[in-house]
Amino acid sequence: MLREDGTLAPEYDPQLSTDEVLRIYRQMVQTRIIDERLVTLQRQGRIGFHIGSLGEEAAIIGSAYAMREEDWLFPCYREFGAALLRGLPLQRYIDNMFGNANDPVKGRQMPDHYTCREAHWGSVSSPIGTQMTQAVGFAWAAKIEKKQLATLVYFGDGSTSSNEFHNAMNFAGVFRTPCVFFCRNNGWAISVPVERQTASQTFAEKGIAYGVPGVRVDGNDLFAVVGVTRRAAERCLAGEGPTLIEALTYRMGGHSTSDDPNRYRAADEVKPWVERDPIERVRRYLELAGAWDGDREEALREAVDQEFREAVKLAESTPAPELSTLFDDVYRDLPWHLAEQRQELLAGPRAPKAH
Amino acid sequence: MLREDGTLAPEYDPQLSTDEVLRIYRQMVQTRIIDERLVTLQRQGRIGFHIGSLGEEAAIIGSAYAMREEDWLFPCYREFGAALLRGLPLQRYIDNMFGNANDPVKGRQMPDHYTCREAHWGSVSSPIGTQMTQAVGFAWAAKIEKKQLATLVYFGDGSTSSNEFHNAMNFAGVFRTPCVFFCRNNGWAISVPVERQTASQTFAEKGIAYGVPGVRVDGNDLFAVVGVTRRAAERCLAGEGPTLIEALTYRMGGHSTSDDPNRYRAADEVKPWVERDPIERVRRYLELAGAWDGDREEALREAVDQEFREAVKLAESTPAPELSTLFDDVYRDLPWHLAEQRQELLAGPRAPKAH
Amino acid sequence: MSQMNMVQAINDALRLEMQRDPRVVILGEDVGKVGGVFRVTAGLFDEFGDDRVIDTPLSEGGIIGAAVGMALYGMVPVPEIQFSDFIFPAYDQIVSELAKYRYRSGGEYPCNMVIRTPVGGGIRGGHYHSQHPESLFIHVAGLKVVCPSNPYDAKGLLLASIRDPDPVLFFEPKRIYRAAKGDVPEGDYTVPLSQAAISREGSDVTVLTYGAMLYECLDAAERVAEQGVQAEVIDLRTLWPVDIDTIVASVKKTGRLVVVHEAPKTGGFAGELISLVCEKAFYHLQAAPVRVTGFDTPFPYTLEMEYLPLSHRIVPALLGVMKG
Amino acid sequence: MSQMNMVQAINDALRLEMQRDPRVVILGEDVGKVGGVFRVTAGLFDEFGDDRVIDTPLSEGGIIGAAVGMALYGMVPVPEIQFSDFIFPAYDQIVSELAKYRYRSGGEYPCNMVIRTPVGGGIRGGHYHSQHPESLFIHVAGLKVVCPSNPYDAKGLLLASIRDPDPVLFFEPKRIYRAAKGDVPEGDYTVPLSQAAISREGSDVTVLTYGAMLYECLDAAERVAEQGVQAEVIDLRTLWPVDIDTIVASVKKTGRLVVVHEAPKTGGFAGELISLVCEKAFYHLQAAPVRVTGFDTPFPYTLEMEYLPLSHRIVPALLGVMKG
Ligand SMILES: Cc1ncc(C[n+]2csc(CCOP(=O)(O)OP(=O)(O)O)c2C)c(N)n1
Ligand SMILES: Cc1ncc(C[n+]2csc(CCOP(=O)(O)OP(=O)(O)O)c2C)c(N)n1
Ligand SMILES: [Mg+2]
Ligand SMILES: [Mg+2]
Repeated sequence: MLREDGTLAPEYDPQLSTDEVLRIYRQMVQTRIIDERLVTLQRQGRIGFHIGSLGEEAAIIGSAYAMREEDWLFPCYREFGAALLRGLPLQRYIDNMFGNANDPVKGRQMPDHYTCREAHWGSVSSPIGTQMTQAVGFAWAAKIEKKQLATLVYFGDGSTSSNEFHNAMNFAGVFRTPCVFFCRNNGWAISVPVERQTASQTFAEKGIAYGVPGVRVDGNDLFAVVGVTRRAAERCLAGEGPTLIEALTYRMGGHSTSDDPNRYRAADEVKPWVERDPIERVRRYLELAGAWDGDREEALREAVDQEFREAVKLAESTPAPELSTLFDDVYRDLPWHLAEQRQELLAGPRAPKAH
Repeated sequence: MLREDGTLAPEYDPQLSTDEVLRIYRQMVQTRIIDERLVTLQRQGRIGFHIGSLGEEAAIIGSAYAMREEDWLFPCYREFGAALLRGLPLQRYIDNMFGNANDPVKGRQMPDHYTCREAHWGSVSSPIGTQMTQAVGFAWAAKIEKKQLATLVYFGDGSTSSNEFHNAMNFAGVFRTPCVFFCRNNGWAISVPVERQTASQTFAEKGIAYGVPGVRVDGNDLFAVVGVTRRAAERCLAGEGPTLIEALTYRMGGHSTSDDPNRYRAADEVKPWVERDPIERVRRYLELAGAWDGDREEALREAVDQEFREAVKLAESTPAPELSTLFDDVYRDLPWHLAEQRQELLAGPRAPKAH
Repeated sequence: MSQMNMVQAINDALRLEMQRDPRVVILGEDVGKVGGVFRVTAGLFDEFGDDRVIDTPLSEGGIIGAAVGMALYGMVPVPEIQFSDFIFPAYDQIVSELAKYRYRSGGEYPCNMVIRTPVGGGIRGGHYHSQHPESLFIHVAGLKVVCPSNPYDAKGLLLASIRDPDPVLFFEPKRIYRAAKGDVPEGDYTVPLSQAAISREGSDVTVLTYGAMLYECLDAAERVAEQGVQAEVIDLRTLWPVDIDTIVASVKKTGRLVVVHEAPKTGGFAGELISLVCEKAFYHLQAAPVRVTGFDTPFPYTLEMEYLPLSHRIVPALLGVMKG
Repeated sequence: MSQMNMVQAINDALRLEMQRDPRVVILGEDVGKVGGVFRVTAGLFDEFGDDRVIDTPLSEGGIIGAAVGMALYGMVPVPEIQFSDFIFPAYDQIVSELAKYRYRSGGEYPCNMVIRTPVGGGIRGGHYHSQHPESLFIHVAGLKVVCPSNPYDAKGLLLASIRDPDPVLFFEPKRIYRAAKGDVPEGDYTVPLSQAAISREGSDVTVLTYGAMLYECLDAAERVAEQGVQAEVIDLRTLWPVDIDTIVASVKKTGRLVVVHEAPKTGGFAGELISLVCEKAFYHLQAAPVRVTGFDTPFPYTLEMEYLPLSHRIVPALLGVMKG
């Protein structure tokens, strides 16, 4: 749909205004810059971990953009750009990266494991796939309560091998739940390539096993992603049930800051994807439309950088969560055994700081 | 393939000799009679449970017949007829129904949960689906060790919803393991009809999601079942990988002796299937071929009955397993804690007999 | 008041709560039209329809995963697992997700739901229709675990569990589904969680138990009473968070402790209870605490009555602990 | 002899056993080309090829289910679960199948296999890269559970586990994967299962522990020694079946017991150990046995060092139990 030279194939145009494209573009650029900065922070030992979205920004942010504000999104772990677009405050995201006292998740989870109910955004979890079945239940509840609501769920190609994909797709098919399964096929599950993940021709065709229509889209084509996701969301609202979208993209970086992809893939495998860079494609489009230029790019980058630096500064100077918060939220009310354990911890000596 | 009037559609003929058909037919009849008798024993309180195969005999016994002696079969729980065909001694089966001291499973499992390694037959388990993934691992091991071996695994339509189906099919597809997935689509999973199980059009097409060829066969047509299963086994041996077979049949009885199907399905739903009775069809074929008649039928039934009665008599008069066997086979060698527990049990008072 | 068995009492609780709270939905295998393989949900499909009493595909992981999603939305799902032996395909969703949701989201995503499932042996079920897996859930922070022993408690505890803001595993002892009968009030009432019941008072030894084994303990208590030993039998009702005060008060009174449960001994809940008593009342113990439990083998078929910790095995334990 | 860390020692054991026994295969996520996310299987793919060191699709249930099938065939699979936190999608295959296969088949189908998986906290892993789930397996009859604390034991115990005829869960404490170093013999040797090691002798109090917490216990022991308390620290090495004789002999000598583990307290292995000691040496106990464990919350991130039962929390427990 969006050609590599930045021109638009007319027939599937999702009719995004230039302002809309600008908004998405800004989000994509912000996401890319934050990704780079967070890797640096991790290398400096200032944060413990980051899992990025390098190369997948069109798939992630375009799909989120296609959903209405009242719709719900269930994240995998690589979609902070979509969360920011949906309204997750940057400060909140960065506080999570530092696990500090302001982190609403109270420093309990690893970096990139945040939550944002007000943005209609689920809770990032590590175990692969669990969010899929939950998203189906969520969409199903909305359907039972006759609410006009679509629910989108993110997952990777590797996640299609999990129990959860099977359960989620099967329940969605049988109960025609209004949900969009958004598969980021980025070619890899850590070191395992897609050929080792499945013998099916495509991930989209897995829908056949569940009576769920599947569609494959160029995940580096922002317009195609928005168009296809919108259509799937409309099907949800029209009572036509779920759709499986396979967005073909590429994980241009390592799996996370803990991973070194040179161990298992040749550098030149990445090259063709550099040419398909989703951000470059949108920038060329905007430039052709006369809506973007080098100055604006520079100003954007500076603004993003500035905002990021301030957020980091605040987050880094914020102390760790209070000791006693360790025992909150296990249950709504503190039971006797946790009251005792809290008392024991607070009254006892403090742990050595170093890891 | 086998028309309802007993004539054979020539084009897919598996070339069974009359002797072969006679052997299978005898097994089908024996299976049907034992099924009926076991239900009676259960109603009389003499055994605790039975799960039968009424109406599914062609699918079950035909598929087992199609496999070579050296091949392996992993059972679900409804295939005792296939086990008998493979060489499970009737007495051993009946001993298991009574859970007595002669039961090689030592009275540890419910009736119909037997094992028979010498017949290249797995171990019946209750948890749905687990045997599928194991069968894939078994077939895979044979492949790694370069043995010419095919492995067949039985499961029901309901079992396709389990985690295990997904894992088994996916691993089989990726590693091209030499196994035959034999799905008995008998229309029901206890009270849940197939429409509630999946939104896919057929179970066979679920293979697409895994790059595994799927084929649908009339499961009440013995010849078709043998032909299709043989072809799948040949593919295994030729290194062409797994096949998913959907055998369309019908569970003419309750799910088990614990179930009353009148609670959830209309009696007249069963009627058309009575006309498609797989045993009747083979009998008509044999009669047309001049290889069967009323006298032979009566003699067969009498022989089966006689053998069954004797097996039951012996099984029923065999005592329960020794108390100390309770602690064997948890591990190969008895660890200290089980030695202590055994000592405690043997030295203590005996339990009341009644349930 | 009317006489009910456990099945009827649980059914009554479900019906009442579904009438009262439109957010309550039931889902599971065979729970709809046929009303459950134990008939616990009988009649609810007809009364509330397919949107609220839902027959699902055969996947416990799907049932619990979808129920968690419903709970995140704000519904109150009460999924049924047909036998607790079949809960393990859903174990990941329970342990990794359901139990941790409130905590990991800083309170943004609590899950109000109750997983109902039959437990226990003595019904000729063999390995896979007899297990009592409570300790595999008690160890997991964030879950509550309940196990009633009679119809009154079953109804009251289930209503309390459904209204409880935290996820509850509700284990129904299937051996006494029909055998345990009693008066049950017709309308609404709850039995609060985390409160044990003293089923029999006694001064000599404390017996902790729950579910179907309560009756075995009571029987054993009567038998040893003939020999002058007065056992105090405590029905824990809620296993976690357990009613520690009642336990400790009793042990301080009796100075002796026997714990009885069907589950295998090693790593079973009895070990936890004994350790708690050691922490809180060690110097009151006049004898070594004793466990009477299932053995450390898979649950057997033919010899199941020898496996279970029935009265005939509890009696010697009670007499033994008195000599300690 | 050469200096190795835990990762190298385990790698060495795997290589040796694969050379010795052609039935041994490794399968799991990222175990092949990349050699495991902790590099424990590094180099094995190159040496033994894709048929014996197998990168699988992302499904723990598939990995363990297929491995069970391989074991039934007669191979000896050594599957890896990338983090023990991700073992739960395979829990059904482990608990319902692997653990019960020998028993339910009357001995016809034993499963000789070892599941290797990293456990434990202190590596900034949060909820899902830090858990220590041993008690969820110790409760399941038919499984053996091992947890080494140093390179020598890691190699010797892994070789013993692979050769053991029963299924073994082999838990590798990831916090000391590289930190624990020591001399490791080059060739073949085994450390027998079910034998504990007395890591430090002492006369005043018995400390039971395993894995990474051993070093915390040893540190605490040194610290209390300055105050005249001599702690005997026992590294259990095999958690189940545990070496009961060594435990009981030590407690009979010292009269005091402290159990230390990372896993949450409630329903953790400490409860089992205390109950066992109560059963076998109650009248030797001079003080209430004490648990120093992880708290009953999900495993935290920022505050993980406060969560873990490190030396600073063990010291007061040791001093406390001496006053008892
Ligand atoms: C149940 C489970 N098993 C293993 C892991 C470890 N793990 C984390 S991400 C990952 C690969 C996921 O690949 P994919 O689904 O393609 O997503 P991507 O990372 O490529 O976006 C693995 C194996 C996990 N988090 N959960
Ligand atoms: C994991 C699990 N969940 C539930 C059950 C209870 N159960 C036993 S058989 C059955 C239905 C199986 O249906 P299907 O796979 O179609 O096989 P069929 O009985 O029709 O041959 C159910 C739900 C079980 N045995 N295991
Ligand atoms: Mg991927
Ligand atoms: Mg069926």
